[in-house]
Amino acid sequence: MKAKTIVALFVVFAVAAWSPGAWAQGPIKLGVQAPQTGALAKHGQEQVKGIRLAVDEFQKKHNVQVDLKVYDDESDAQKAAASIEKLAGVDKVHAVVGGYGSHLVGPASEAAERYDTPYFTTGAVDRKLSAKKLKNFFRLNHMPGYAAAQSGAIKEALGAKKVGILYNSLSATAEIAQEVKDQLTAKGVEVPVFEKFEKGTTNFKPLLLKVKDAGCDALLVEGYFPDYVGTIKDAKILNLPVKAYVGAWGIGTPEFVRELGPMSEYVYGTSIWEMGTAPKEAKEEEAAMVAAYKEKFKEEPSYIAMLGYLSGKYMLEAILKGGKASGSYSPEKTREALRSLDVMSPMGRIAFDEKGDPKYFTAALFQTQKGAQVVIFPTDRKMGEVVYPAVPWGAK
Amino acid sequence: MKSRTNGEGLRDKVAGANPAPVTIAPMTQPATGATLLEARDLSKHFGGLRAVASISFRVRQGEIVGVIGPNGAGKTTLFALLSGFLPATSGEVLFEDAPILGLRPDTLCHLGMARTFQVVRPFPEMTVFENVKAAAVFGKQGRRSNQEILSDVEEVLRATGLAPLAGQHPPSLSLPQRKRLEVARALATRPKLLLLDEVLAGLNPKEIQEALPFIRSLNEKHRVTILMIEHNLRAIMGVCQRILVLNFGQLIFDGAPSDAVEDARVIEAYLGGQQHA
Amino acid sequence: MISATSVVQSLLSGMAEGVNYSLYCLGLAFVFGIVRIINLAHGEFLVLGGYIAYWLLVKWGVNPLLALPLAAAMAGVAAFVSYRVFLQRIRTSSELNTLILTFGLGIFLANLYLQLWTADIRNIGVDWMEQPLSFFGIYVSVGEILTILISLAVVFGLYFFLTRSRTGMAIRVTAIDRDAAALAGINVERVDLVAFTIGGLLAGVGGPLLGMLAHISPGAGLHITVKAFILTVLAGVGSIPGLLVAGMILGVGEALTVTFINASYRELFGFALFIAILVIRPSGLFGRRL
Amino acid sequence: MLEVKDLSVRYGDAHVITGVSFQAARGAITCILGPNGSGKTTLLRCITGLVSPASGRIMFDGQNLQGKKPHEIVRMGLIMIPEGRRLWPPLTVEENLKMGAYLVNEQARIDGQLSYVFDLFPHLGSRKNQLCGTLSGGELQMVAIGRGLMGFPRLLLLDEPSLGLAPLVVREVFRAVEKIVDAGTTVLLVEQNTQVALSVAVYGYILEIGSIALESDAASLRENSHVKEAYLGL
Amino acid sequence: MGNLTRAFVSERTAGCIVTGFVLALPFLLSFNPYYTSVFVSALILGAVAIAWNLLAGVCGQVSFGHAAFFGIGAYTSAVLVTKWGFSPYLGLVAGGVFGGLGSLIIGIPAFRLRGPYFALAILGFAEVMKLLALNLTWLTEGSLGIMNIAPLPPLEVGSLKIDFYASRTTNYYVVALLMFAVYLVVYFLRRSNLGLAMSAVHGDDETAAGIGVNVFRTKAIALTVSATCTGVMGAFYAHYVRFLSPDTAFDGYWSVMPIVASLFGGMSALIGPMAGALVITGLDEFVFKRFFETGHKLFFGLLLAVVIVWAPTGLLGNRVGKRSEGDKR
Repeated sequence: MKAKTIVALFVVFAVAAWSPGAWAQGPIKLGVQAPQTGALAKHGQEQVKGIRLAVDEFQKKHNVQVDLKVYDDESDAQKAAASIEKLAGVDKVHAVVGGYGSHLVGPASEAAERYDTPYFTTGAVDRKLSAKKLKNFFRLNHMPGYAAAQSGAIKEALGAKKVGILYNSLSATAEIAQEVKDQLTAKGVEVPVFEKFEKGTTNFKPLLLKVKDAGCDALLVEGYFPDYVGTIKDAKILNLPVKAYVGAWGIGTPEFVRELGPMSEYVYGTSIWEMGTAPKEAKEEEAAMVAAYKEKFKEEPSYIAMLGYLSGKYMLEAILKGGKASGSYSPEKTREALRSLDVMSPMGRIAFDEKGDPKYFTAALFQTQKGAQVVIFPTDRKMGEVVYPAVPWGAK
Repeated sequence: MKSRTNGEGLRDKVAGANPAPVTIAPMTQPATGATLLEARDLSKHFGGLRAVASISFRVRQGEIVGVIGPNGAGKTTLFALLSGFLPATSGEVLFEDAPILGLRPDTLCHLGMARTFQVVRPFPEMTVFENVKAAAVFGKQGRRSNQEILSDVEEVLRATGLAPLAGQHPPSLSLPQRKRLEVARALATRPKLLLLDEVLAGLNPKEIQEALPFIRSLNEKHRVTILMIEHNLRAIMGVCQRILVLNFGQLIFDGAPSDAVEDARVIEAYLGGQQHA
Repeated sequence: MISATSVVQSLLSGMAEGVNYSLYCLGLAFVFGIVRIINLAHGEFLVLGGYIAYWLLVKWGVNPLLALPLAAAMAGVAAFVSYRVFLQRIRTSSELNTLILTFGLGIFLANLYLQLWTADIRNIGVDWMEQPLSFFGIYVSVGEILTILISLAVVFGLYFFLTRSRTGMAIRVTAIDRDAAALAGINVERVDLVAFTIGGLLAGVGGPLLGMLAHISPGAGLHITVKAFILTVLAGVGSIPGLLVAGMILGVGEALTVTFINASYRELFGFALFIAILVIRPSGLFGRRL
Repeated sequence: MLEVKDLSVRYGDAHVITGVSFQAARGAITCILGPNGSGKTTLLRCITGLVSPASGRIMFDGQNLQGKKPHEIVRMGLIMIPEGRRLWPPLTVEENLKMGAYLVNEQARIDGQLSYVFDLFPHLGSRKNQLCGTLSGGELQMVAIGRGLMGFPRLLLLDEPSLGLAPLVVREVFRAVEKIVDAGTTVLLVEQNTQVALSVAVYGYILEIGSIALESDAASLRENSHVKEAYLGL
Repeated sequence: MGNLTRAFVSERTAGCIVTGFVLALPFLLSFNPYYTSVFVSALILGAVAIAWNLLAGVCGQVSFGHAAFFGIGAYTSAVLVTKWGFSPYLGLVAGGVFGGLGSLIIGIPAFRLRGPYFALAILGFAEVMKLLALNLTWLTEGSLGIMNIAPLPPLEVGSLKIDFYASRTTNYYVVALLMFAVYLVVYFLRRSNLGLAMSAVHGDDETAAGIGVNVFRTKAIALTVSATCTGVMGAFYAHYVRFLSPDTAFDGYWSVMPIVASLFGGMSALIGPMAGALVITGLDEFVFKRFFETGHKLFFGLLLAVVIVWAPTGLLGNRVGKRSEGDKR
C-alpha cells in the first residue's frame, strides 16, 4: 500500500522533471546563479536586479531576445554547483553571470568549467578562485584592488601610524584583513590590534577597548553591515579615541545612511562604485543606469546592483559579438570577446587578464560627508577634501 | 449485608478458588539449601525519608520467599537496591557470599540474578521471540552457539506458554501474556535468583489462579530461587514458604505465612493500628 | 597592555549584554519550564516583535520603547495561533515531535519575513538613546541603561507574576504537579495555551531591544534560539531568577574571553560551558525550582 | 449524592476496574476499602475526570459527569484529596491553601474558608508561611485536606489519608474528617486502613481486584471476619 | 521461527522498491545532469539519515548534531588529500574512522544524559567542532575554507574508464553504492545480536540492563557506527563538492535534515529515512520550487509542521510518540 504511494510519488516527480532540452537558435540564453534565500539572499537579490536591468536594456538596444534563467543557490555550495548543472547542463545557457560569496562561486565556477560555459561573477574576491586558471572564469572585482585602496588611503591620505584591525571571521573579510595588514606593515604602519570576531557578535566593547588601550589612530573594521552598526554604536558609547573609522565594503551605502542616520557620517569605506563616483567617460552611462534602475525597482541601485548590471551587460555584449563573428553563440567566441574587452565603465576601466581577473580594478576609498560619498583616494579619482580626524560618533 | 459474587461469601470464594492449606503443604517444606542472597543492615534514605531502614534477611537456595507490606512500605525500593538499580545508603548485600552492592544491573544479571518490573516493560519494537532471545543472548556471559541460544529460547517460550505468540509484538498481547513475557525474559537469562515484582497485579482472579502453578513450576522445574513482591496476600500465601513483611521501611516479620496472619504487628500494619478511633 | 579601566568596562559590558541575553531567552525558558516544549521558533517570535517596532519607528516615528506592548502582543498572537493550530494537537506526543514541529514553524516564519520585509538588515536607532554617559572613566549609554532596566523589569515582572498573581500561581502549580492542579480546579489545558502565549509575548518584548542593541533580519531568529537554549540549560529548567545569573555568566564570560584571550574564541566559550554544564550538572546551576 | 454504575476502566487492555457500582449518601462518610492494587485510586481518578472510563456512568447530584474535564468537576463541588497529598512543595502552606480556592472569586469567602481550615487544624496556623517541602507527613495531609476544603466541596474524595502516618496522627486526621462531615460535607473515603475507616464511616464497600466484593453498613463490616480475611488471605 | 515478522517483510518490499527506484532514477531523469546532481545530494542525505536512524530509530538515542561527524569526516579527508597527498579513496576510509573516533569524545560523557539533553549535547559538540574548524587555521584554512579538493580519481575497469570529475551520473552511482553499503551495515547490525541489544536499549534501558545488556557499550557502538557512516558520507561530500568551509561542512542542515527525512519516511523501517530523503528532495525540487521560486522554503517549513501533526507515523510508519490511551492528561 504505502510502497505504492511512494512509487506513485516518484513517478510523478520523474515525469515532472522530464523537460526535453529544446535547441532554438534565436534567443540568447543567459543563466543566473545567485543566492535568493539564505544568508546571502540580500546581496544575491540586488545582483539579480542589476542583471535584469541589463537584460532589458540589451533587448531594447539590439532587438535580440534574451531568455533569462535565474536559479536560487540558497546560499549553499551544493545547490550553487547544482544550479550550474541545471543552467549549463539542462537549459544549455550560453553563459552564466551572478554568483555571490567565494564559497558558492568556487564550486559553481568549477561546474561551469566542466560544461565549458563562460562564468562571470561580481561577488567573489578570493584569490584562490582565479589561481585555478579556469578558462571560463571571469570577475569584475578581486581582493588586491580592495586592499590597495585601504592601505594606501590609511598611509597616504590619513597618515595614520597605528591601526587596529578587527575582522569578521567570514572568508572574504578574513582574507582582506590579512592582505591589508601585510600591506600596511610593509608600508611601515603598525598594526598592534589584529583580531577576528564571529558573525553575530553584538558586544564589541571588549574588542574596542583593546584598540583603545593600544593607542591606535585609526580603526579598520573588515566586516558587514551588522558589524559596522555594532562597532560604531559601541565606539560611540565608549567615546573611542581614534581619529578615523574605516570599513571594508557595504559601508556608507544609502541603506547604511538610512539605517544609521547621523552616525553614518565621516565613515571611510571602499567602494567599487557609488552614486556619482563614475569616471568622466562613464558619467552618462551611470546616470542612465541609475535612472532606469529607479524607474524599474523604485529604489536606488547599490554597488552590488551596479556590478550585477555591468556583468550582465558585458556578458551579453560578448555573447552577441562572438555569435556575430562565428554565426552561432559558442563559448569559445564568447570568451574571446570578453578577453578582448577594454572599456571605461562607471566603476573604472575594465579588462581581463589571462586568469579572468580584472586588470585595472582598484576600489576607491571614500568618506561619507553629509550623507554623500566623497572619494578621497586614489588621488586621480578624488572628489573632495578629506575630513580628518573625524569619526561618526563625534558627528552632530 | 450483601456479597456481590454470586451470593458467595468471601470465605467461600477463597476456599473455592484457592487450594486448601493442605495442598500447599509440600511447598512449606523447610528449605535447607545454602544461603543464596543475604542482606545485612540494608538502608536507603531519600532526603529525610527512610525508605528502607536497616533490613537484614537471607534467602536460601530453592526457596520461594514473599515480600509484602502496605503501600509505601519500601518493597520496590528494596528490590531496586538488591538488583543494582539504586545505590544503597548503607549496608551490605551478598550474593553467593560475594558482596554485590555497587555492581551494575547487567553484571548482576551475569552473576545469576534477574528481576521483573512491577509495570511490565517489554521492548515494544521487538517480537516476543526477540524479547526473549535478547535475554538469552545477553543474560549469561561467554559465547554460546546460536543453536544453544535458540533451544534455550524455545524452551523458555514453551515453559511460559508463549510459544504460539512468538512472532507477535508485545502491544498486541493481553496483560497476563505480557506478564508472562516479563517472566520469560527474566528466565531466559538463566538466573539462580528471580526477583518478581508484583507479577500478579492487574490480573483477574481467574488469571491469578492460572499464574500460581506457573510460578511454582519455575521453582520446581527450573530450580530457580524466587523472591517475590505481592500485594495480593492470598496469592502469596499459596505459593511462598516464607514471607517478609515490611512496614515504614522496616522488616517487621520474617517467617511462615501461617504465622504472619496471626502476628499482631502484621495485622496492625494492614488493618490499621487503632482499634478505637 | 589592557588597562584596569578597560577590564572593568569590559566586565560591565558583559553584564549588560548578559542581562539582555536573559530577556531574549526568557520566553523559551518559560515555555520549556512550564509546558515542557522546547520552542525552536522562539527566535522568530522575537524577530517579529523587532520588525513591529522597526516599522512603527520608520513609518510613524514611534519610539521603540513605546512600541514594546504592540510588539509583544503581535508575537503573542503568533504564539497563540501556533499553539492552537499545531502544537495543541501533538501536546502528548514525544518531545522529538514538538522539537521538529517548532523547527518547521521557525523555517516557515523566517521565510515569511523574508517575503514580507526583504532580506535587508534593520537597525532601530534613536539618537537620544545612543548618547553616552560617563562615570569615573566608565561609559554607558542611555539606551543601555534603559534596556537593562526593561530587561530586569520584565524578568522580575514575570517572577512576581508567577509568584504573586492568581493566574501566575496557576501556571506555576500546573508545572509542578499537573494532576494536583487539575484537582484544584485549574483548567490545565488552558494553562498550556496561556503559558505558550506568554512565551510569545516575552519573546516579542525582546525583539525591539535586539533591534536597538544589535540588528534584526529575517534569519536572525535561529541564533537567538540557540543562545536562549544555552542559557536555559545553564540556568536550569524552571529557574527564572537563575536566568539572570546565567545570562551574566555568559555575557561576562564572553566579554572576558575577548579581553584576555581572543575574540574568535568567544562563541566557543559559550558552547564549551554548555557542554560542561550538561555533563557535570544536567539540572543546571539553579536546579528545578519555580 | 454520588452514584456510580457499572464503571469499567482499562489501561491498554489491562482491566483495572470492572463493573463497579456504588453510592455515596449525602452528609455521611462512605468508605471504599481494599488492599493495595485493587483499583481504588484508579476509581477515584475516573470519578474526578483524570481518567476516562471504558464504560459505565457516574452521576453527581443528578448530573452526569461523562466527558467533563477535571476543572469542571471541581467547579461542581466534587473535590479529591489525592493519594500521597500531591501538594506543591515550593509553595508555602498558605499559598497551597489559597490555590485550592482557585475557582472562588470573592476574597471574603476565601478568607472565611481559610480561617475555617486553620480552626480545623490549629497546628497549621503557626506554619502558614513555611514551605510545604519542609512539613511532616501529618502536617502535609492536613494541608492537603485543607486545600480541598478551600474549594468549598460538597463531596470530598479522600484517597488513603492514613497512608504513611503514625497511628496518633491518623486519629487526629480522622477527627478532622468527622468535623468536616458534621459541617455538612459528604465524604467518600478510600482506605486500606480498615479499622479507622470503618470507625468513622456509615457504609462501606470492599473493592478487590477491580470489582466490589462486599458491601454493607459499617457496623456489620466491623464485625465481619471476612473483612480481615480479605486482607490477610486466610 | 517466528522472528520474520510482517514488519520485516514490508521492510524487504520497501527496500526492493527503493533500491529499484534509486537504480532507475538517472534513466527516469534521462541523465539530466542537474536533476542527477540534485539526487546525489538527496542520496548523501539519505545515507546520513539511515545512519542517524541507527542511533535514533534502532537504539533510541536521538542526536541533534550529526553535522559534527559529517564535518569531521569531510575535513579529515579534505586535509589528508590536499595537504598530505593521500588518495581520496583512502580519505573516505579515514573520514569514517575519524568521524567514529570523534563521536566517542562526546559520546562518553553524553550517554549519561537522557532525551533532549543528550540530543542537544551533541548539538553543542557540533557547534564546538565548527568553531574549531574556524579557528584552527593552520589545519583547516579557517573560514577561507579548503578549495580545489581532488575529486575521486577515475577508476579503470578493463577498457571502461569511470570518471568522477565530469560525470554526475557516476557520482550518483557511487553515492548510491555508499548509501546501500550504509544500509547493509545498519541492516545486518540490526539483525545481529548487537542489534537486539540496541532494540532492547531503545525499548527500555533499565530493563535491558536487567537482562544483562551492557547499556553503555551498546549505545557507544550504535553511536560510533552511526558516526562512522556519517563521516564517510562527509568525506564523499568533500570530494564531490570539492570545497569545504566550516559553515558548509558543519552546517546545521546535516543535523536537522536527517531527522526530518527520517520522520518523513518513518523511523521503524530502516529504509524509511532513505525514502524520506528522496521524497523531500523531490517535493522541494519539483513542486515547491515550481510553485514559488524564492519562497519555496516557506512551504518546506509548513510541510514539516503539517506532517508532524497530521501524519506523525511517516510514509513507512513509525512508532514514535505513542502514549497509552485512557490517560487524558
